[in-house]
Amino acid sequence: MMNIEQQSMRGGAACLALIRRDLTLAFRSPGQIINPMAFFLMVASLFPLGIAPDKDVLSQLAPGIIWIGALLSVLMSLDSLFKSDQDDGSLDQLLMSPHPLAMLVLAKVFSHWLTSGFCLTVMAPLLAVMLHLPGEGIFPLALTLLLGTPVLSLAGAIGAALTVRIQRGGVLLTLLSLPLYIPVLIFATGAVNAAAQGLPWNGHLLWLCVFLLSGLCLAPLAIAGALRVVSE
Amino acid sequence: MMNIEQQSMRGGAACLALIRRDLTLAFRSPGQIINPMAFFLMVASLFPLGIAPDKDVLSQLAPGIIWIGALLSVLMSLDSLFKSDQDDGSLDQLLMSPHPLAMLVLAKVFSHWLTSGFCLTVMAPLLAVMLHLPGEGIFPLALTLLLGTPVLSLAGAIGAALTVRIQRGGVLLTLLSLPLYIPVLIFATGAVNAAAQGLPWNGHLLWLCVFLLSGLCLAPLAIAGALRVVSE
Amino acid sequence: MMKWTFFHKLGSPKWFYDISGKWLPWLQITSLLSLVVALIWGLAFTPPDYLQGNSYRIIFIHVPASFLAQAIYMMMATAAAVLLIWRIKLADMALKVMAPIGASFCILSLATGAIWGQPTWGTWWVWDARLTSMLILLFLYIGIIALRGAIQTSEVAAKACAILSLVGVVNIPIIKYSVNWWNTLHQGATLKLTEKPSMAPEMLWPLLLAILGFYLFFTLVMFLRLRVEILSREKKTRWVKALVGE
Amino acid sequence: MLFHNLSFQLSPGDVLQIEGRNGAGKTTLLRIIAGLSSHARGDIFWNDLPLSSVYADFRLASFFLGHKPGVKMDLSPLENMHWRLQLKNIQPVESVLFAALGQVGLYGYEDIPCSHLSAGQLRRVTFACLIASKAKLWILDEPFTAIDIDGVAWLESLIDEHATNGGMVLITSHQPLSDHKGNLRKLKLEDFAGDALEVFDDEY
Amino acid sequence: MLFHNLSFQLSPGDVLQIEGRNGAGKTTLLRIIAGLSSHARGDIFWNDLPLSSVYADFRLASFFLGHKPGVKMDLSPLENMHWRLQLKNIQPVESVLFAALGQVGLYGYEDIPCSHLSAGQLRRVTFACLIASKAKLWILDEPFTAIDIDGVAWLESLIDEHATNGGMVLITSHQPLSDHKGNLRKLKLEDFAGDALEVFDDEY
Ligand code: HEM
Ligand SMILES: Nc1ncnc2c1ncn2[C@@H]1O[C@H](COP(=O)(O)OP(=O)(O)OP(=O)(O)O)[C@@H](O)[C@H]1O
Ligand SMILES: Nc1ncnc2c1ncn2[C@@H]1O[C@H](COP(=O)(O)OP(=O)(O)OP(=O)(O)O)[C@@H](O)[C@H]1O
Ligand SMILES: [Mg+2]
Ligand SMILES: [Mg+2]
Repeated sequence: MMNIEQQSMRGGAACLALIRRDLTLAFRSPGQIINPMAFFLMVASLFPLGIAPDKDVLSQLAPGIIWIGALLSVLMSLDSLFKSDQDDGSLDQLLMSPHPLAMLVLAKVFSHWLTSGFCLTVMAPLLAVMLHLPGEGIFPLALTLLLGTPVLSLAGAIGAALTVRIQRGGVLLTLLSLPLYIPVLIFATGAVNAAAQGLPWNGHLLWLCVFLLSGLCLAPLAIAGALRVVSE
Repeated sequence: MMNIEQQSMRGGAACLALIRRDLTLAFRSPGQIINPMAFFLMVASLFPLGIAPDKDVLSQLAPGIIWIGALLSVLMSLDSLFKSDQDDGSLDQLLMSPHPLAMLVLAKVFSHWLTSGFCLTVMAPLLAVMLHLPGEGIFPLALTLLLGTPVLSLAGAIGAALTVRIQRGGVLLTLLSLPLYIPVLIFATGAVNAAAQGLPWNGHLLWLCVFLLSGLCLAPLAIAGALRVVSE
Repeated sequence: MMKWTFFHKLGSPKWFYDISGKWLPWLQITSLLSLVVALIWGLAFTPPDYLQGNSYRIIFIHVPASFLAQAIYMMMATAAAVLLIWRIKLADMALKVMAPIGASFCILSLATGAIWGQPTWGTWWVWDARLTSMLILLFLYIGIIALRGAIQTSEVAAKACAILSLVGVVNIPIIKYSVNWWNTLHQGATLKLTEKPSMAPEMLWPLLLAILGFYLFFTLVMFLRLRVEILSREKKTRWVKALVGE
Repeated sequence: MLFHNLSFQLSPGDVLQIEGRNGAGKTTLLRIIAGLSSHARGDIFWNDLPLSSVYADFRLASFFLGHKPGVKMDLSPLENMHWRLQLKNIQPVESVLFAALGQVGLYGYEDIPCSHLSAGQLRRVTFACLIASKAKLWILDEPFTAIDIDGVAWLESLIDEHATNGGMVLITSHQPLSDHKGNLRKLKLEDFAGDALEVFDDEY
Repeated sequence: MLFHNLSFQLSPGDVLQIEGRNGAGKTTLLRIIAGLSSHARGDIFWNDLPLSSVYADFRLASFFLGHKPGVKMDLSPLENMHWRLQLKNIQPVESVLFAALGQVGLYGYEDIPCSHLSAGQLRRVTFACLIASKAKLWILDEPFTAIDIDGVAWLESLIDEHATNGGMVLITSHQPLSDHKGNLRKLKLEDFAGDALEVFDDEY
């Protein structure tokens, strides 16, 4: 106790260092950043191939395809969020840090979002054009992605933390995260569809904001708890 | 030289042992088997959620959705095909085996297919019914999956071998495998769509057979070569 | 015996550096000349198409770029085979420098095709077989470039890329014949070696010249890049030091 | 039950070596002490307070080195030290980092990705973190793994020095530790052994 | 260039210990000899034939133990031995496997998943494979890692015995090997050293 009060705790600096580390890692093995984007692009370009390439049908399906692509690619990239740290022993160091774990974890999730969800958001308009989404739908699509993908990262990180010690936890992660993802998917595609048809869509958007805020408050605690529990 | 001729080489036994090992591992951490299936199911059930749940539209999209789901889930499970062996040093033992590497690798790909592609094939009719695929399409769908998923495993394994030493090779694997996957996807969905519309579909099927045969002959060599090269 | 000395000569970076140095001026002149003549001829002096009006003139860029994008891939595959069989270092250098050039032509083909599609098909992009397979070819190029970037040890990267290039060859026939297999919007082949072209000769000749010009231009760029690559890889050898010291 | 009736106390200047054959539970014990594993029964105190109430304080003052080095393979030794120290609430100073890296024999390797280092060099990166962390309690699980002979001698003197400066060291090692200053104590886990296989009987 | 002008010959009954400080290139050398890494220049012969032409024969007669144990964590020691031996063209016989496991001190752990074993026990599983493999050439990269004192003595006698039975051993270790039978030779990598950091100059 005394020790802590003597030394001022530099929690913010630790978070920044963690974010810097994760971003450096991401840039150094650029696969990590391109991965979700390529997957996203892939899902979006596979669909027209597998399905009849009809412009009208495609433009109706576009919001769904794009959002499902984003959801899947975030989910895929989540698997290694804590596992890579666990494999090389860094997770032990994270757990041994005097700073609040929830804060550190939030930093990790933030850099994960920057390298996945944020990039997807930036890329989405391109895909929207490729899939013939009507012009009115493009801004709402980007906005829902901007609000929705952090929720995906936060919620998925809980699953990632719970499955960090499990050899091939991919499926469990999927199963655990999915129930939290489906509401986001429904509201987001609802908003885009409404906007594309010229209907009001701020109701849907409000819900996404609510999800985001509650995720920001609660998820870090859950993630930190899960990590402590699971590390035996 | 002399030594080999003295001792009869039990290459078949080695392959069987490898298949048994991989299947045992799969059953012991069942995630590995359930993972692709759950992902498959997920993709198939997210679509009706993200897209307008209209029965007619859905039945048109069904072959595409199912095949894309299968493709993605095989792709996802491929990442760990050689990487798990690399991480614990088993890959070195594989490379140090006196048996032909191409044969051993084929055994590994076979057990991968059994735990992914084959399970997906078995599951596909269920999804087909869920997505309202017309009855005439179900048998062709299963058949194309039966012929097509081994090609996915074989072609993807080349990418998996090339990226085995790369930290987060997931994206590269995707990028490398995709060009080889798309022809399979196009012919397979073509066959199912043709069958669902009552048109002849054996031409497409023949192409899938050609892919499968050439994959069986060439891919093991490419995989073995890639493993040897990449292990420096 | 004869054959072997020939190969070793070809494989020697120094030999190639010297020879290509002599070719460079010729390449520069011929490629520039043929490109300029073909483009001016094609863009200004050929009559407008009776169906498409003037928009078809992009053909003089689109078709050569498309041809080259595929041809470069085949050259890369050849280089890959040479590398794997004879372990010739020069083949790897060629493999390395050709990939980005091929990707550029691929992007050029896609871009010009998209621009052309707007007036003729009324859309930038359709998911038809030829277009998609061209996109896949771009993925292949990017995959090869990325694989090389991802593997640190250069010898390993070289062989890995060679294997990948060889495996990817299966896609070339698919691009080539996709138009015949699927009924698509995109035009079938009009330029065939076996048949008489169905194109009007006043369009055909500038097109052929443009294709030639693009090939020469590609050779020029490749030689330039290859020479730089040779210098950077052989920077420790005596002849490069002597060359730089000059 | 791996061990029972085990109890010990560590004061400044102490080096406690935990001994035991393979599978005796040394790693398990160290992880329990570091708060990384939950223990079935028993209490741990830090400055006379139950550990669970002063975790942050304890973590600030201790350094854990496990079987895995805790080093990111794609980062350079210098970058790795940066984040490790920041997590330990220490502002990294370039000169200190360089000094530490020089001390562990990684001079010249500061900016080379750790994936290019050998097994021993990788562990030396962790020792550089250890030196720069200025922690009071060192928890070292087989620190001599993959370290060459000169390195072992150097590490022993480092531990000695830390102890004489009032630090505490909890160490497991199969190699005998040379004890120059007389502050080495040993704890034989065999003396408190339960039955290791019993652990599994409980589960199956 | 890690080393140059390095050359040695191994005959039946030889134990060659490769010595060098951390990062000297011991692991690299062993991997090159095992055919797992490609070497820049130089030749390796097996039975007087160039290695590249008799790889299958060489692999049949040699056993490689690297830094990683090559053991599947989800399988039991027994199951792991099964596949390892089959890959080495040996038909596993239950009694032989049990004997080998008993010899390495894993009696009672035959059917426990390897993920529940300690670091040392995990490496002992590999030794059981080594014993049962009946290979002629052993290539051991720091085999004493994580092995307790009794284990080290046992392993040394095992190596001695293998050499006296006409086997060959190529070993790296930072611990001095005790040489009972007089068939131990040493190779100091430092004597052939190139500049390790030069490797990186080429790349960057
Ligand atoms: C992004 C869109 C497009 C792509 C990726 C594309 C791709 C290609 C490719 C790869 C070729 C070479 C064919 C071969 O090697 O046989 C080609 C040739 C050709 N393209 Fe396109 N194309 C696109 C759009 C268009 C459009 C909109 C038109 C005009 C209607 C067009 C007209 C042609 C013609 C006339 C040829 C020459 C065919 C021949 O003589 O073989 N393309 N294109
Ligand atoms: N995850 C686990 N689940 C169940 N039991 C385990 C687990 N990890 C280790 N054990 C068992 O606990 C015992 C002690 O393991 P521990 O790793 O603490 O040994 P150790 O003393 O560190 O041995 P070593 O010297 O080999 O490192 C072993 O018998 C092992 O079988
Ligand atoms: N993948 C790699 N790429 C480039 N250089 C490497 C790579 N792996 C190792 N090195 C370098 O090669 C040298 C020798 O490494 P090696 O692993 O052979 O050492 P070692 O003698 O086994 O050391 P240790 O005793 O620490 O295990 C080191 O200087 C290291 O930096
Ligand atoms: Mg231990
Ligand atoms: Mg080593």
